[in-house]
Amino acid sequence: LETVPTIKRLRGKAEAIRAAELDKAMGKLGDGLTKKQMKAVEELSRGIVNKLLHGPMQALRSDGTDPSEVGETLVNMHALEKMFDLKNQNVPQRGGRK
Amino acid sequence: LETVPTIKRLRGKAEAIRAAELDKAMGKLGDGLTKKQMKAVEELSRGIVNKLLHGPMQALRSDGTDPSEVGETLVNMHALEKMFDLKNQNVPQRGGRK
Amino acid sequence: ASLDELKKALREGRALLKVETPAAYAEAEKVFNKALMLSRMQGDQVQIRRATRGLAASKRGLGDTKGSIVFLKEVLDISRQLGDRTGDTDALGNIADLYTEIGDLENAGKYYDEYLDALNDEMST
Amino acid sequence: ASLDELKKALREGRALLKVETPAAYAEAEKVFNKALMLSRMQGDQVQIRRATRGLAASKRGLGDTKGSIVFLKEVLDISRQLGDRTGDTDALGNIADLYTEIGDLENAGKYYDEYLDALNDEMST
Repeated sequence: LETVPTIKRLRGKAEAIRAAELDKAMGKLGDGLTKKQMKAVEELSRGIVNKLLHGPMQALRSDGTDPSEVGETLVNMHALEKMFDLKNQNVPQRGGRK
Repeated sequence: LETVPTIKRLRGKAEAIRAAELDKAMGKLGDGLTKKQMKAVEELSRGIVNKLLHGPMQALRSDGTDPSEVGETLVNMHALEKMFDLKNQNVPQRGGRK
Repeated sequence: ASLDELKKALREGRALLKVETPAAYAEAEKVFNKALMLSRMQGDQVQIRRATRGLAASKRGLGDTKGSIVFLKEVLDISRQLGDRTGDTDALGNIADLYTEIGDLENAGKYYDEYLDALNDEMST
Repeated sequence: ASLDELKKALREGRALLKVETPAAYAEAEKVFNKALMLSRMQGDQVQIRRATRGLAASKRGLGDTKGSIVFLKEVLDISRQLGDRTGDTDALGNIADLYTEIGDLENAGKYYDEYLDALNDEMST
Protein backbone atom coordinates (compact mmCIF):
# COMPACT_ATOMS: atom_id res chain seq x y z
CA LEU A 1 0.00 0.00 0.00
CA GLU A 2 2.91 2.35 0.48
CA THR A 3 3.25 2.58 -3.29
CA VAL A 4 -0.24 4.12 -3.63
CA PRO A 5 0.83 7.76 -3.09
CA THR A 6 3.39 7.30 -5.86
CA ILE A 7 0.59 6.51 -8.34
CA LYS A 8 -1.08 9.77 -7.38
CA ARG A 9 2.15 11.72 -7.78
CA LEU A 10 2.87 10.10 -11.13
CA ARG A 11 -0.64 10.90 -12.35
CA GLY A 12 -0.22 14.47 -11.09
CA LYS A 13 3.09 14.93 -12.85
CA ALA A 14 1.73 13.53 -16.12
CA GLU A 15 -1.40 15.66 -15.92
CA ALA A 16 0.69 18.80 -15.37
CA ILE A 17 2.79 18.01 -18.45
CA ARG A 18 -0.28 17.16 -20.52
CA ALA A 19 -2.18 20.30 -19.52
CA ALA A 20 0.83 22.56 -20.21
CA GLU A 21 1.50 21.06 -23.64
CA LEU A 22 -2.21 21.14 -24.53
CA ASP A 23 -2.43 24.81 -23.53
CA LYS A 24 0.61 25.60 -25.66
CA ALA A 25 -0.88 23.75 -28.63
CA MET A 26 -4.31 25.37 -28.25
CA GLY A 27 -2.63 28.78 -28.30
CA LYS A 28 -1.02 27.91 -31.63
CA LEU A 29 -4.15 26.29 -33.05
CA GLY A 30 -6.13 29.47 -32.57
CA ASP A 31 -9.90 29.80 -32.35
CA GLY A 32 -10.58 28.25 -35.73
CA LEU A 33 -11.23 24.76 -34.38
CA THR A 34 -14.66 23.20 -34.07
CA LYS A 35 -15.72 21.62 -30.78
CA LYS A 36 -15.22 18.20 -32.32
CA GLN A 37 -11.70 19.09 -33.41
CA MET A 38 -10.82 20.43 -29.99
CA LYS A 39 -12.05 17.18 -28.49
CA ALA A 40 -9.85 15.19 -30.86
CA VAL A 41 -6.77 17.19 -29.82
CA GLU A 42 -7.60 16.77 -26.16
CA GLU A 43 -8.12 13.03 -26.65
CA LEU A 44 -4.76 12.82 -28.41
CA SER A 45 -3.05 14.25 -25.36
CA ARG A 46 -4.90 11.91 -22.99
CA GLY A 47 -4.36 8.88 -25.19
CA ILE A 48 -0.59 9.31 -25.27
CA VAL A 49 -0.28 9.84 -21.52
CA ASN A 50 -2.57 6.92 -20.67
CA LYS A 51 -0.89 4.49 -23.02
CA LEU A 52 2.59 5.48 -21.88
CA LEU A 53 1.90 5.41 -18.16
CA HIS A 54 -0.37 2.40 -17.83
CA GLY A 55 2.62 0.07 -17.44
CA PRO A 56 4.49 2.12 -14.83
CA MET A 57 1.29 2.63 -12.79
CA GLN A 58 0.46 -1.06 -12.98
CA ALA A 59 3.99 -1.77 -11.74
CA LEU A 60 3.11 0.07 -8.55
CA ARG A 61 0.27 -2.32 -7.73
CA SER A 62 0.74 -5.77 -6.23
CA ASP A 63 -1.76 -7.82 -4.27
CA GLY A 64 0.51 -7.73 -1.26
CA THR A 65 0.59 -11.47 -0.57
CA ASP A 66 3.63 -12.69 -2.48
CA PRO A 67 6.69 -11.24 -0.67
CA SER A 68 8.93 -11.20 -3.75
CA GLU A 69 6.24 -9.36 -5.68
CA VAL A 70 5.94 -6.81 -2.88
CA GLY A 71 9.70 -6.32 -2.98
CA GLU A 72 9.64 -5.75 -6.71
CA THR A 73 6.83 -3.25 -6.36
CA LEU A 74 8.91 -1.29 -3.84
CA VAL A 75 11.91 -1.34 -6.17
CA ASN A 76 9.67 -0.03 -8.93
CA MET A 77 8.40 2.67 -6.62
CA HIS A 78 11.87 3.94 -5.76
CA ALA A 79 12.93 3.79 -9.39
CA LEU A 80 9.86 5.72 -10.56
CA GLU A 81 10.07 8.30 -7.76
CA LYS A 82 13.59 9.08 -8.84
CA MET A 83 13.12 8.88 -12.60
CA PHE A 84 10.06 11.09 -12.66
CA ASP A 85 11.39 13.34 -9.91
CA LEU A 86 8.28 12.77 -7.80
CA LYS A 87 9.80 13.36 -4.36
CA ASN A 88 9.43 17.11 -4.41
CA GLN A 89 5.83 17.03 -5.46
CA ASN A 90 3.32 18.32 -3.01
CA VAL A 91 1.52 15.49 -1.25
CA PRO A 92 -0.30 16.11 2.05
CA GLN A 93 1.08 13.12 3.96
CA ARG A 94 4.65 14.12 3.43
CA GLY A 95 4.15 17.75 4.38
CA GLY A 96 7.17 18.68 2.30
CA ARG A 97 7.93 21.88 0.50
CA LYS A 98 6.03 22.57 -2.62
CA LEU B 1 26.59 0.28 -21.76
CA GLU B 2 24.24 -2.67 -21.55
CA THR B 3 21.41 -0.26 -20.79
CA VAL B 4 21.79 1.45 -24.18
CA PRO B 5 19.53 -0.94 -26.15
CA THR B 6 16.81 -0.30 -23.58
CA ILE B 7 16.83 3.41 -24.47
CA LYS B 8 16.27 2.47 -28.10
CA ARG B 9 13.44 0.12 -27.21
CA LEU B 10 11.81 2.70 -24.96
CA ARG B 11 12.06 5.33 -27.70
CA GLY B 12 10.62 2.85 -30.18
CA LYS B 13 7.71 1.98 -27.95
CA ALA B 14 6.92 5.64 -27.27
CA GLU B 15 7.16 6.53 -30.95
CA ALA B 16 4.77 3.71 -31.88
CA ILE B 17 2.23 4.97 -29.34
CA ARG B 18 2.68 8.58 -30.43
CA ALA B 19 2.33 7.79 -34.14
CA ALA B 20 -0.79 5.66 -33.58
CA GLU B 21 -2.52 8.28 -31.45
CA LEU B 22 -1.54 11.06 -33.85
CA ASP B 23 -2.93 9.09 -36.79
CA LYS B 24 -6.17 8.51 -34.92
CA ALA B 25 -6.43 12.21 -34.08
CA MET B 26 -5.63 13.33 -37.63
CA GLY B 27 -8.42 11.10 -38.89
CA LYS B 28 -10.88 12.84 -36.60
CA LEU B 29 -9.50 16.31 -37.29
CA GLY B 30 -10.18 15.94 -41.01
CA ASP B 31 -8.57 17.86 -43.81
CA GLY B 32 -9.65 21.26 -42.57
CA LEU B 33 -6.38 22.00 -40.77
CA THR B 34 -3.75 24.40 -42.05
CA LYS B 35 -0.13 23.29 -42.22
CA LYS B 36 0.63 25.40 -39.18
CA GLN B 37 -2.17 23.77 -37.22
CA MET B 38 -1.04 20.29 -38.20
CA LYS B 39 2.44 21.17 -36.99
CA ALA B 40 1.04 22.33 -33.64
CA VAL B 41 -0.80 19.02 -33.17
CA GLU B 42 2.30 17.06 -34.10
CA GLU B 43 4.40 19.14 -31.69
CA LEU B 44 1.86 18.50 -28.96
CA SER B 45 2.32 14.76 -29.37
CA ARG B 46 6.13 15.05 -29.37
CA GLY B 47 6.18 17.46 -26.45
CA ILE B 48 4.21 15.14 -24.19
CA VAL B 49 6.31 12.09 -25.05
CA ASN B 50 9.62 13.92 -24.67
CA LYS B 51 8.74 15.54 -21.37
CA LEU B 52 7.39 12.29 -19.94
CA LEU B 53 10.26 10.08 -21.02
CA HIS B 54 13.27 12.32 -20.48
CA GLY B 55 13.59 11.18 -16.86
CA PRO B 56 13.34 7.43 -17.52
CA MET B 57 15.79 7.66 -20.43
CA GLN B 58 18.22 9.69 -18.33
CA ALA B 59 17.94 7.00 -15.65
CA LEU B 60 19.40 4.53 -18.15
CA ARG B 61 22.61 6.52 -18.52
CA SER B 62 25.48 6.47 -16.03
CA ASP B 63 29.08 7.33 -16.62
CA GLY B 64 30.09 3.80 -15.70
CA THR B 65 32.74 4.66 -13.14
CA ASP B 66 30.85 4.69 -9.85
CA PRO B 67 29.86 1.05 -9.12
CA SER B 68 26.78 1.96 -7.05
CA GLU B 69 25.56 4.22 -9.83
CA VAL B 70 26.06 1.43 -12.35
CA GLY B 71 24.07 -0.89 -10.12
CA GLU B 72 21.22 1.60 -9.89
CA THR B 73 21.21 2.04 -13.65
CA LEU B 74 20.84 -1.71 -14.09
CA VAL B 75 17.99 -1.80 -11.58
CA ASN B 76 16.31 0.99 -13.55
CA MET B 77 16.85 -0.95 -16.75
CA HIS B 78 15.16 -4.08 -15.45
CA ALA B 79 12.32 -2.05 -13.96
CA LEU B 80 11.73 -0.15 -17.21
CA GLU B 81 12.01 -3.25 -19.41
CA LYS B 82 9.27 -4.86 -17.37
CA MET B 83 7.05 -1.81 -16.87
CA PHE B 84 7.06 -0.81 -20.50
CA ASP B 85 7.01 -4.41 -21.71
CA LEU B 86 10.14 -3.87 -23.81
CA LYS B 87 11.45 -7.43 -23.84
CA ASN B 88 9.36 -8.60 -26.72
CA GLN B 89 10.23 -5.71 -28.93
CA ASN B 90 12.18 -6.43 -32.01
CA VAL B 91 15.83 -5.53 -31.60
CA PRO B 92 18.49 -7.03 -33.88
CA GLN B 93 20.97 -8.04 -31.18
CA ARG B 94 18.46 -10.20 -29.40
CA GLY B 95 17.17 -11.86 -32.52
CA GLY B 96 13.95 -12.63 -30.69
CA ARG B 97 10.46 -13.01 -32.02
CA LYS B 98 8.82 -9.86 -33.13
CA ALA C 1 -36.12 27.19 -22.59
CA SER C 2 -35.28 25.13 -19.55
CA LEU C 3 -32.81 23.10 -21.59
CA ASP C 4 -31.06 26.29 -22.70
CA GLU C 5 -30.90 27.39 -19.09
CA LEU C 6 -29.40 24.04 -18.12
CA LYS C 7 -26.75 24.17 -20.83
CA LYS C 8 -25.88 27.72 -19.87
CA ALA C 9 -25.48 26.70 -16.22
CA LEU C 10 -23.18 23.80 -17.11
CA ARG C 11 -21.07 26.07 -19.29
CA GLU C 12 -20.90 28.74 -16.60
CA GLY C 13 -19.95 26.17 -13.97
CA ARG C 14 -17.11 24.79 -16.08
CA ALA C 15 -15.78 28.29 -16.69
CA LEU C 16 -15.86 29.00 -12.95
CA LEU C 17 -13.87 25.84 -12.21
CA LYS C 18 -11.09 27.12 -14.42
CA VAL C 19 -10.73 30.26 -12.28
CA GLU C 20 -9.39 28.06 -9.47
CA THR C 21 -10.13 30.42 -6.57
CA PRO C 22 -12.17 29.48 -3.46
CA ALA C 23 -14.82 32.06 -4.33
CA ALA C 24 -15.14 30.69 -7.86
CA TYR C 25 -15.44 27.11 -6.58
CA ALA C 26 -18.18 28.21 -4.18
CA GLU C 27 -20.02 29.94 -7.02
CA ALA C 28 -19.48 26.90 -9.26
CA GLU C 29 -21.08 24.69 -6.63
CA LYS C 30 -24.19 26.89 -6.64
CA VAL C 31 -24.37 26.90 -10.40
CA PHE C 32 -23.92 23.13 -10.67
CA ASN C 33 -26.59 22.58 -8.01
CA LYS C 34 -28.95 24.60 -10.17
CA ALA C 35 -27.86 22.55 -13.20
CA LEU C 36 -28.52 19.36 -11.28
CA MET C 37 -32.03 20.51 -10.43
CA LEU C 38 -32.75 21.55 -14.01
CA SER C 39 -31.36 18.31 -15.43
CA ARG C 40 -33.52 16.27 -13.04
CA MET C 41 -36.55 18.20 -14.25
CA GLN C 42 -35.60 17.24 -17.78
CA GLY C 43 -34.98 13.67 -16.68
CA ASP C 44 -31.83 13.62 -18.81
CA GLN C 45 -29.30 11.27 -17.21
CA VAL C 46 -26.38 12.47 -19.32
CA GLN C 47 -26.93 16.04 -18.16
CA ILE C 48 -27.45 14.86 -14.57
CA ARG C 49 -24.07 13.18 -14.81
CA ARG C 50 -22.46 16.37 -16.10
CA ALA C 51 -23.86 18.40 -13.24
CA THR C 52 -22.77 15.75 -10.72
CA ARG C 53 -19.25 15.77 -12.15
CA GLY C 54 -19.21 19.55 -11.77
CA LEU C 55 -20.29 19.26 -8.15
CA ALA C 56 -17.48 16.76 -7.49
CA ALA C 57 -14.94 19.17 -8.96
CA SER C 58 -16.37 22.09 -6.98
CA LYS C 59 -16.19 20.13 -3.73
CA ARG C 60 -12.63 19.14 -4.48
CA GLY C 61 -11.70 22.75 -5.14
CA LEU C 62 -13.29 23.72 -1.84
CA GLY C 63 -11.19 21.13 -0.02
CA ASP C 64 -14.16 18.88 0.73
CA THR C 65 -12.45 15.65 -0.24
CA LYS C 66 -15.12 13.31 1.12
CA GLY C 67 -17.90 15.30 -0.49
CA SER C 68 -16.07 15.07 -3.80
CA ILE C 69 -15.77 11.29 -3.46
CA VAL C 70 -19.52 11.00 -2.82
CA PHE C 71 -20.38 12.84 -6.03
CA LEU C 72 -17.84 10.90 -8.09
CA LYS C 73 -19.34 7.61 -6.89
CA GLU C 74 -22.72 9.01 -7.90
CA VAL C 75 -21.22 9.62 -11.37
CA LEU C 76 -20.20 5.95 -11.55
CA ASP C 77 -23.73 4.90 -10.51
CA ILE C 78 -25.33 7.00 -13.24
CA SER C 79 -22.93 5.52 -15.80
CA ARG C 80 -23.88 2.03 -14.72
CA GLN C 81 -27.58 2.81 -15.11
CA LEU C 82 -26.98 4.43 -18.48
CA GLY C 83 -24.81 1.58 -19.68
CA ASP C 84 -22.41 4.27 -20.93
CA ARG C 85 -19.03 4.33 -19.21
CA THR C 86 -17.74 7.54 -20.83
CA GLY C 87 -15.58 9.39 -18.34
CA ASP C 88 -15.58 6.59 -15.77
CA THR C 89 -11.82 6.02 -16.08
CA ASP C 90 -11.26 9.61 -15.08
CA ALA C 91 -13.73 9.35 -12.19
CA LEU C 92 -12.08 6.17 -10.89
CA GLY C 93 -8.61 7.76 -10.99
CA ASN C 94 -9.90 10.84 -9.22
CA ILE C 95 -11.64 8.84 -6.50
CA ALA C 96 -8.37 6.97 -5.91
CA ASP C 97 -6.42 10.27 -5.77
CA LEU C 98 -8.90 11.66 -3.24
CA TYR C 99 -8.70 8.56 -1.03
CA THR C 100 -4.91 8.92 -1.16
CA GLU C 101 -5.24 12.52 -0.03
CA ILE C 102 -7.16 11.56 3.09
CA GLY C 103 -4.74 8.72 3.79
CA ASP C 104 -7.20 5.88 3.06
CA LEU C 105 -4.69 3.88 1.04
CA GLU C 106 -6.77 0.71 1.18
CA ASN C 107 -9.63 2.26 -0.77
CA ALA C 108 -7.20 4.26 -2.92
CA GLY C 109 -5.52 1.03 -4.02
CA LYS C 110 -8.87 -0.58 -4.77
CA TYR C 111 -9.92 2.31 -6.98
CA TYR C 112 -6.52 2.56 -8.70
CA ASP C 113 -6.95 -1.11 -9.63
CA GLU C 114 -10.37 -0.37 -11.13
CA TYR C 115 -8.86 2.67 -12.86
CA LEU C 116 -6.05 0.62 -14.38
CA ASP C 117 -8.53 -2.03 -15.56
CA ALA C 118 -10.68 0.66 -17.16
CA LEU C 119 -7.60 2.21 -18.83
CA ASN C 120 -6.69 -1.21 -20.12
CA ASP C 121 -10.18 -1.69 -21.60
CA GLU C 122 -9.94 1.73 -23.27
CA MET C 123 -6.58 0.86 -24.78
CA SER C 124 -7.74 -2.38 -26.33
CA THR C 125 -10.72 -0.80 -28.09
CA ALA D 1 11.11 27.16 -61.65
CA SER D 2 14.02 25.27 -60.16
CA LEU D 3 12.75 26.10 -56.66
CA ASP D 4 9.36 24.64 -57.55
CA GLU D 5 11.07 21.53 -58.85
CA LEU D 6 13.05 21.26 -55.61
CA LYS D 7 9.97 21.59 -53.43
CA LYS D 8 8.14 19.05 -55.54
CA ALA D 9 11.03 16.60 -55.17
CA LEU D 10 11.12 17.00 -51.40
CA ARG D 11 7.37 16.46 -51.20
CA GLU D 12 7.54 13.42 -53.43
CA GLY D 13 10.42 11.97 -51.42
CA ARG D 14 8.57 12.35 -48.15
CA ALA D 15 5.49 10.67 -49.62
CA LEU D 16 7.64 7.78 -50.84
CA LEU D 17 9.15 7.28 -47.36
CA LYS D 18 5.65 6.75 -46.00
CA VAL D 19 5.10 3.81 -48.36
CA GLU D 20 7.70 1.85 -46.39
CA THR D 21 8.60 -0.70 -49.06
CA PRO D 22 12.16 -1.37 -50.35
CA ALA D 23 11.21 -0.18 -53.84
CA ALA D 24 9.77 3.04 -52.45
CA TYR D 25 12.88 3.66 -50.34
CA ALA D 26 15.06 3.15 -53.42
CA GLU D 27 12.93 5.59 -55.37
CA ALA D 28 12.96 8.03 -52.46
CA GLU D 29 16.76 7.94 -52.45
CA LYS D 30 16.81 8.93 -56.12
CA VAL D 31 14.34 11.72 -55.59
CA PHE D 32 16.21 13.09 -52.56
CA ASN D 33 19.50 12.96 -54.47
CA LYS D 34 17.87 15.10 -57.11
CA ALA D 35 16.55 17.42 -54.39
CA LEU D 36 20.04 17.65 -52.91
CA MET D 37 21.49 18.66 -56.27
CA LEU D 38 18.77 21.25 -56.85
CA SER D 39 19.10 22.68 -53.36
CA ARG D 40 22.87 23.02 -53.80
CA MET D 41 22.25 24.91 -57.02
CA GLN D 42 19.99 27.24 -55.07
CA GLY D 43 22.57 27.45 -52.31
CA ASP D 44 19.78 27.15 -49.74
CA GLN D 45 21.15 25.44 -46.64
CA VAL D 46 17.73 24.77 -45.11
CA GLN D 47 16.64 22.90 -48.24
CA ILE D 48 19.99 21.09 -48.40
CA ARG D 49 19.34 19.93 -44.85
CA ARG D 50 15.87 18.70 -45.79
CA ALA D 51 17.23 16.69 -48.70
CA THR D 52 20.01 15.27 -46.52
CA ARG D 53 17.49 14.22 -43.89
CA GLY D 54 15.49 12.49 -46.61
CA LEU D 55 18.60 10.64 -47.77
CA ALA D 56 19.29 9.48 -44.22
CA ALA D 57 15.75 8.12 -43.94
CA SER D 58 15.99 6.44 -47.35
CA LYS D 59 19.26 4.75 -46.40
CA ARG D 60 17.77 3.59 -43.14
CA GLY D 61 14.78 2.12 -44.95
CA LEU D 62 17.14 0.34 -47.31
CA GLY D 63 18.98 -1.20 -44.37
CA ASP D 64 22.14 0.87 -44.93
CA THR D 65 22.64 1.77 -41.29
CA LYS D 66 26.10 3.27 -41.68
CA GLY D 67 25.05 5.30 -44.70
CA SER D 68 22.16 6.68 -42.71
CA ILE D 69 24.49 7.70 -39.88
CA VAL D 70 26.75 9.56 -42.34
CA PHE D 71 23.85 11.65 -43.65
CA LEU D 72 22.48 12.36 -40.18
CA LYS D 73 25.90 13.64 -39.09
CA GLU D 74 25.87 15.81 -42.19
CA VAL D 75 22.51 17.18 -40.99
CA LEU D 76 24.11 18.11 -37.66
CA ASP D 77 26.99 19.83 -39.48
CA ILE D 78 24.61 21.91 -41.58
CA SER D 79 22.69 22.89 -38.45
CA ARG D 80 25.90 24.02 -36.79
CA GLN D 81 26.79 26.16 -39.81
CA LEU D 82 23.29 27.59 -39.96
CA GLY D 83 23.22 28.27 -36.23
CA ASP D 84 19.74 26.73 -36.29
CA ARG D 85 19.36 23.50 -34.33
CA THR D 86 15.81 22.68 -35.45
CA GLY D 87 15.44 18.93 -35.70
CA ASP D 88 18.83 18.17 -34.18
CA THR D 89 17.33 16.40 -31.17
CA ASP D 90 15.64 13.99 -33.51
CA ALA D 91 18.82 13.47 -35.54
CA LEU D 92 20.86 12.79 -32.39
CA GLY D 93 18.35 10.23 -31.14
CA ASN D 94 18.27 8.54 -34.53
CA ILE D 95 22.07 8.37 -34.78
CA ALA D 96 22.15 6.75 -31.33
CA ASP D 97 19.43 4.26 -32.38
CA LEU D 98 21.40 3.37 -35.50
CA TYR D 99 24.65 2.85 -33.57
CA THR D 100 22.67 0.59 -31.21
CA GLU D 101 21.45 -1.40 -34.19
CA ILE D 102 24.97 -2.13 -35.40
CA GLY D 103 26.07 -2.96 -31.84
CA ASP D 104 28.33 0.09 -31.38
CA LEU D 105 27.04 0.82 -27.88
CA GLU D 106 29.92 3.16 -27.07
CA ASN D 107 28.94 5.63 -29.77
CA ALA D 108 25.25 4.97 -29.15
CA GLY D 109 25.68 6.00 -25.51
CA LYS D 110 27.59 9.11 -26.51
CA TYR D 111 24.84 10.21 -28.88
CA TYR D 112 22.04 9.35 -26.43
CA ASP D 113 23.77 11.66 -23.95
CA GLU D 114 23.81 14.46 -26.53
CA TYR D 115 20.20 13.64 -27.36
CA LEU D 116 19.14 13.86 -23.71
CA ASP D 117 21.00 17.17 -23.30
CA ALA D 118 19.26 18.55 -26.38
CA LEU D 119 15.87 17.36 -25.09
CA ASN D 120 16.63 19.05 -21.81
CA ASP D 121 17.42 22.32 -23.58
CA GLU D 122 14.17 22.07 -25.54
CA MET D 123 12.19 21.48 -22.39
CA SER D 124 13.53 24.53 -20.60
CA THR D 125 12.70 26.93 -23.42
